Amino acid sequence: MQFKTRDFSTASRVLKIRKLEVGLAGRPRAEKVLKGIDLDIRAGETHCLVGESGSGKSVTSLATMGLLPKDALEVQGGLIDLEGFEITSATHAQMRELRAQRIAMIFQEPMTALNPVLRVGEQIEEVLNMHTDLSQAEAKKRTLDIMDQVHLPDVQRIYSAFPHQLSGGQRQRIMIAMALVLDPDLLIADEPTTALDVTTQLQILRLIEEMQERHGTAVLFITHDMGVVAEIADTVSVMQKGEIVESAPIRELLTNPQQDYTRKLLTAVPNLKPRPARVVAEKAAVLDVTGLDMTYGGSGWLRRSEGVHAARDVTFDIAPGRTLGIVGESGSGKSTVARCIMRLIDPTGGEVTVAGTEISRLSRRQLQPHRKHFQIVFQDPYRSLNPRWTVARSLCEGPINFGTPKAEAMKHAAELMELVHLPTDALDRYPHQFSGGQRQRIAIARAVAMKPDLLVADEAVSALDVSVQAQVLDLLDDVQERFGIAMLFITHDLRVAAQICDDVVVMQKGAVVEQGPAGAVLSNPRHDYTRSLIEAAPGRHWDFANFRALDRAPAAQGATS
Amino acid sequence: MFVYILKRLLATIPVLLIVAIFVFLLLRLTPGDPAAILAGDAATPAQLERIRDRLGLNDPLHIQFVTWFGQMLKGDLGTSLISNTDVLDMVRDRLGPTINIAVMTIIISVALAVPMGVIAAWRHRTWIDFAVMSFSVLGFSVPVFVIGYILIQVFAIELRWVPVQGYASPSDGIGAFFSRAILPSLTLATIYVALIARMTRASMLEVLGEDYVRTARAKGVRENVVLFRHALRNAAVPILTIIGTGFALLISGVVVTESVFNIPGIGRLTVDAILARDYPVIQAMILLTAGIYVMVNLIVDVSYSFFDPRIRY
Amino acid sequence: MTEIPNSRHSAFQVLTGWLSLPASARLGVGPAIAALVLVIIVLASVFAPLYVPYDPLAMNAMSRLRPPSDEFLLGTDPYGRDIFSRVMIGGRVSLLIGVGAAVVSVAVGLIIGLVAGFFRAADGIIMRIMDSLMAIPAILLAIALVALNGPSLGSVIIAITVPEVPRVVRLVRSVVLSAREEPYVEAAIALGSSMPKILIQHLMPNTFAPLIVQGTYICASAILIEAILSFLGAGVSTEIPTWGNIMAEGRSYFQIKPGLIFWPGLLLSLCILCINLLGDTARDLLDPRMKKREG
Amino acid sequence: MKNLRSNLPGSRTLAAALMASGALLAPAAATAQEDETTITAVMHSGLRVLDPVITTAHITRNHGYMIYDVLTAADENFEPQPQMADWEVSEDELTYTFTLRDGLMFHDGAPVTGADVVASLERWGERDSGGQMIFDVTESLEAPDDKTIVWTLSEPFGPLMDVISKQSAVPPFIMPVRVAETSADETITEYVGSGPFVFNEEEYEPGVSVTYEKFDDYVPREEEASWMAGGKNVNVDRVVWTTMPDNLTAINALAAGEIDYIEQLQIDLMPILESAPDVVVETRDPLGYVTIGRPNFLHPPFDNKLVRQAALAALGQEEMLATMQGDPEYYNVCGAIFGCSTPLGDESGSDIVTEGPNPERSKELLEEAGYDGTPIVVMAPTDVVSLVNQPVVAAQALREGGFEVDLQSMDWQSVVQRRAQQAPIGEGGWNMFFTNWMVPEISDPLINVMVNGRGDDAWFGWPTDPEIEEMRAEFVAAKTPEEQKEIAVRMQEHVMDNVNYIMMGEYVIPQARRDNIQNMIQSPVPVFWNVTKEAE
Repeated sequence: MQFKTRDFSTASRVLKIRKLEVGLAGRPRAEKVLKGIDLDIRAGETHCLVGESGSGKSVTSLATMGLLPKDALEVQGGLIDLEGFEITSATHAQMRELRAQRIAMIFQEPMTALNPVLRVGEQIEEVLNMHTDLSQAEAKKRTLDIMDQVHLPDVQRIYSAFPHQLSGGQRQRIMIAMALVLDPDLLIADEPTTALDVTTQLQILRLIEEMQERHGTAVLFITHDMGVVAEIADTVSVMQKGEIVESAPIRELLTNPQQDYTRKLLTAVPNLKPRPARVVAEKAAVLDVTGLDMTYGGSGWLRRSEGVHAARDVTFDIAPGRTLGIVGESGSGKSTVARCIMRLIDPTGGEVTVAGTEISRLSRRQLQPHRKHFQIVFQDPYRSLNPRWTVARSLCEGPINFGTPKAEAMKHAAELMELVHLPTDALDRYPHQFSGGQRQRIAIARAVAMKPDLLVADEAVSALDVSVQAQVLDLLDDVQERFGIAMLFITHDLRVAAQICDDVVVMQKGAVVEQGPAGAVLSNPRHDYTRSLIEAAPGRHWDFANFRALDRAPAAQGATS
Repeated sequence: MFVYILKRLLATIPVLLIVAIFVFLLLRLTPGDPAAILAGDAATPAQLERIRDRLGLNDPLHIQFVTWFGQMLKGDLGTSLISNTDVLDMVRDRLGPTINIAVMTIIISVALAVPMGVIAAWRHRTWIDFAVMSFSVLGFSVPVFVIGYILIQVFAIELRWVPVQGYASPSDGIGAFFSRAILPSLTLATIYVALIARMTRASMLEVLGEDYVRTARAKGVRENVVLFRHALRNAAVPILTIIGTGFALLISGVVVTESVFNIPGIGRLTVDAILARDYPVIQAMILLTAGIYVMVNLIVDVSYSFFDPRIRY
Repeated sequence: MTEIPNSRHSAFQVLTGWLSLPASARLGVGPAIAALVLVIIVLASVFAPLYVPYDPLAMNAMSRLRPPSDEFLLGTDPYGRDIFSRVMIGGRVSLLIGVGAAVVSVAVGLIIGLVAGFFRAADGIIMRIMDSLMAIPAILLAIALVALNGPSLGSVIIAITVPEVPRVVRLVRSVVLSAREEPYVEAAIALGSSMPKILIQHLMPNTFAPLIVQGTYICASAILIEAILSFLGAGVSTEIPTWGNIMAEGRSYFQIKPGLIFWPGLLLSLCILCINLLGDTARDLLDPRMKKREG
Repeated sequence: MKNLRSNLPGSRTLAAALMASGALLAPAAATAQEDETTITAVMHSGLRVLDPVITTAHITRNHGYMIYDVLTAADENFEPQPQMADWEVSEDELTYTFTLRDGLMFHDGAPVTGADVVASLERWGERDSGGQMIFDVTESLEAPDDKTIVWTLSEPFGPLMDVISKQSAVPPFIMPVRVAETSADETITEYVGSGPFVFNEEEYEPGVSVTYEKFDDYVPREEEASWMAGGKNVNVDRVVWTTMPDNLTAINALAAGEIDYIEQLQIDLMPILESAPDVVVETRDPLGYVTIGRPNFLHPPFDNKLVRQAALAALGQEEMLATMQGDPEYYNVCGAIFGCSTPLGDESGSDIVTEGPNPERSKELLEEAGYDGTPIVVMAPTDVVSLVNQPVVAAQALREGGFEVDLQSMDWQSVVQRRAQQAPIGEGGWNMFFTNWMVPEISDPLINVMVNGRGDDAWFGWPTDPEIEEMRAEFVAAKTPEEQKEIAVRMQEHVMDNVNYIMMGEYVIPQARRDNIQNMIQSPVPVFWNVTKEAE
């Protein structure tokens, strides 16, 4: 693994934050959101701010931009110095002048960060109109020029496109162009690649790097992903609960973390090394999917539409006690397959056999008795439990549907709580009283309460912080071992798949491009697409948990682009 | 786009058909006898019976419906049972005042309400916000006729700026039109302003919390540009929607306002027709207002795409 | 939030849980005042028969249109009836109409909306009918319905309710349609819960919060519509005083006896103002977007 | 704010489109020329029916007097006078010969001929109850030449001239023969008369406004105008009738000079006009109106005479009239079933109602009748201002008199429909309703429909009363006014005993005009001849 090792001690200091305190607006005595932060960034440097959700990294960036939501948060102490200019005491007009010219920002979600009703060219040009006296023609020329610099194709056409007509990567390029058009000294990038697929993420990271080199911009890069940090950072600050717990050059931090929290964080980061192969028991498959097809829409009235082929001829099976992962980027059809198997949608073709019963053609009524054999855990822990129901009621719903007496179901629910490491008195509480990870445990308990043969986990850990993610993955493993459940694990993250899956199916645009044992697929990908996925996985050469490079990095033989 | 509009137009057919059947049945079930109002107080039962025969009121219901509906498809709205005039002529005479007042109301309302709502949202939780919201809640809370009386008392009787009542069409002179249309329009506008200002504020509040507004501010865009160029256009769709659905409220208000200000519009025509059981007029008017309502909302829906390029039909 | 907060749940938490209120729901002074004023008006109206000095229907041709005095607190109307007694008693009926219309339209709309939201087959037909009802101006529909049933209290409530129902149906349907997509509903399907059970136990509670908000608005507008119906001569019988028909009867006297419009108008407007303010407060509290911002 | 405009193109286009369509639909401009005199009058109701024969509505009758003329008309002494024609009666009182005067012309320029008169009288005879009685005894009605009409009877009909000269309910207006040939059950569609004003069909908006123009070729009689008789001299160019649904609006418009005349002024609102110096409030029709209650003879309890008498005792005129009118100057306690100021008027036996209410007497009578407390259904219209009060006041009085009252509110249309229902109470029937008549409409036994006692053929309420029918026949046969009066007094006594209807008293409705509107003649019908309008 190659880390950046440039030395910036001689470069001029662009941003200096000292003892920055941010608290709830109008409530100076309440607990602070930022509790006295120090931060330095020098010209040309990429400084990564890393931490879990709620650690205060985004608040830091917004405070620097002077964009704290005015009803909610306010700076309550300390200073933010941008090349000698004190931001915390600047007027609105001064801040306006500063923005885009000296300090610029790109955001996580390029879809929502661009104004959907204005042409993207206009949105870039607006920066020029606001801050320069360029004529219309000059402004347009400059706009097209910067669009060219961020490697947008066919800039004349894209200039007059609306955001929704562009891909996620293109939108983020527009954001970058907009941020850099006036050549600011500091670029703040707040999770700029989190919403993108890995392959796009890689391109955007490369682009930021390229632009930074070309313009000599200092970059404050905010991310939760240690892999990304390893790829791009010169220096790193780790944040936890409004404080910076550790700050160091990248190599130092990854090899020799000083703080417990940093260690804990790093230990939880998954890597691409496949799990050790497990013994294959010779049992009949619990789930057998053959030739599954799913087409949405099609043949409208007055206007014929083609329909979207979300899944095409998908075939695989899972034996009891084993985990099969379906991996792919957004739009690959992986969730469609999961939903077809769960019969939340009705497949348009193929067969799905669960525990010996072909279910893809059963009516709702016919299907009902078979429901207990297969259960699902969803991605969003905040929406997968009925907010109006106590945990107990949620846990008992399934068993009661299948005739278990209420008292027995309650007793079983209590046992389940122990199984997922939650106190039994939590049964009487409502979901909003739990954290995301805890809710996901409850969702798992609810699924397990049915004693299913198959558990489908649809991006079940994607919304969780890495440390929590690791715990939940452990729990799933534990549950599987205890009950011998077959598990279908849907994820976009190869690293997570590597952690938990015995077998892997790689999907692209609704079709399976490669499938096989995890070890084989990840170490020896045969398909170009698989290979590009592996290649794009950030920090794939580093074994974060053990603070060293991976002994045998997953190969990307005959690497592509 | 064309296909969409065609589809929507076709979709209005069942709606209007249901309206037609519903109104027809409702009226025929309602007690009342147009023959009796036609003949007056001293008519004998035998005379009434003969008149009913003449008017076709003694035919079986389904025959009456088919006759009426068939005529209507041919563009014949029928003849008023009471005044024996062609309903289409009545509509032609009466629609102008109502539409002119309605359009003026919409213009006044939008011109007042949108800036009010934008500023209230911008100055969220300040006294300006409070003042705008109080005004709009108040606008909902006072009966239309009371507002009308107060305006007449102040502007027509005390100040004598405008006439007390009446209507003049724009072709009689713009001055005459405005001086008579301004009070009814203001009266109607109170509710409409309240409605649109609330929706503008709510929609703007939502939009102002969006990422792209933050992006615009991060670009150093001036606040008025943020509000009107970036935010308002994005907030437009719900505002347009409320203007469309609020149209129904406007029609209800028109009925009252036309009485208070003595405007010969379709609101009064319809109320009078209901009270006189003048079936062809009621049926035609309700179908007409329903049709206008549907059309206005179709126009509103189509206009979404002017504001939001994501909406394409 | 690794610790699980307080182990027992209070009634407030149950309520906030049910309505999905943010835990830190903050009420301002405005809503508190509104609630107070409303409670005073409601209590004064409900208990009016206990304290009003005259029978609100008792006419006396010899004491018509009296000015306010010790004998008649707010004067008398053209029938020589005591305005104060009529206004206070009238409030009862107006509030009853408001609450009645709100309850009936919400209840009917809820049932139809749930059916439309969950049964695809019924949805098309129901929504076409609802669209049609929406297209008929509410006032005209109400006048026609009153003409059909006569100006009794019940018939006026129905006349106000019918045009409101489609709006409630649309609301319920949209809530049901979006709640159907919630993972917890899909989880319930996966757990083998029957459709009626999902409909009633999972989906219906989602409609309560918006329906409470909608209900307050319907209540307010019903009181207003009753006044307008009375104004147009299609209101409740004059034997049952309401704020609306007191004003309607007094409208000709606006210039010589403003009290006939002023007092019922004031109470009516105050009442609607407070109901609307509380509705707005409830909406702000219950609006998930607001929650996001506050939370 | 500049941005706001450019950001809202859609709404601007929409508005412009609507504006354009609105302008297209605007009615043709009613531009009056400068030197014309126009009287704008607010009438008591909107004109919707243009056929004065098919309906008895007052506004339509008033319309009839504007554009049509009549053969003969009653003057202020109820005496028939020649209008379009002089007449002669044969010795045996079986032949009436009418001779049209010179210069009569329809608005389309055609002269009025005997044929027109005959056709018009025949159509009228099918609709009017008095006319029906005459035609029952008609041998022939012919026009031997253009100027002469001969009416031959099979037996003498004393009040014939009174009937055809009557000013109200349905007077026999003369129309061209082609119009008069329209069936009596169908409304006419051509509005051509020979009266002093021409109907402007262009500007007619049913229920809203109607415009009349002076008929330049009208030749008025030379006599002084007296009620409907005498010379109809038109001194203005145009008369516009409008309606205002809101009394207050009309009064404010009059005070502001936007209109010239209000036909019926709400008495309570007169104080508003006190501060308007150039407005005159006065009574134009001294006869005024009566308000009456009608019981339903078909069903209990009003099928019992004692119960009807109890109702008579329970009600008091003064209370009712005071509530309706307020100012005693504008009402008159009057127990005469034919009106107090008419030739046949007599108040015999009416003390019980004129001096009432007498709840004790009512209770006694109810006791005697064995009234079982079944609620009586009183129909109360909500949308006709002049009829709103009576049922409400009556309900209270009846309750005090021991009745149980079910006051059922409904719109006037529902009253109109329901009062025609003979069904029992539980099946859509009724017990009592109230209505108003102009005094000339009840002033004699042939005109007054409420003294018709022919059961199912009688007016709503359907009394079967052979005694009164006999008296009506005697009245027709009566030779002298004295004889007629004697019969009328007997009818009065009979009605007070049998309670065919309850006379609730007389009232007048004042009018208001700008003071530059002058020379209005006194009349029960608001006519616009003789009126002048000075420049203000």
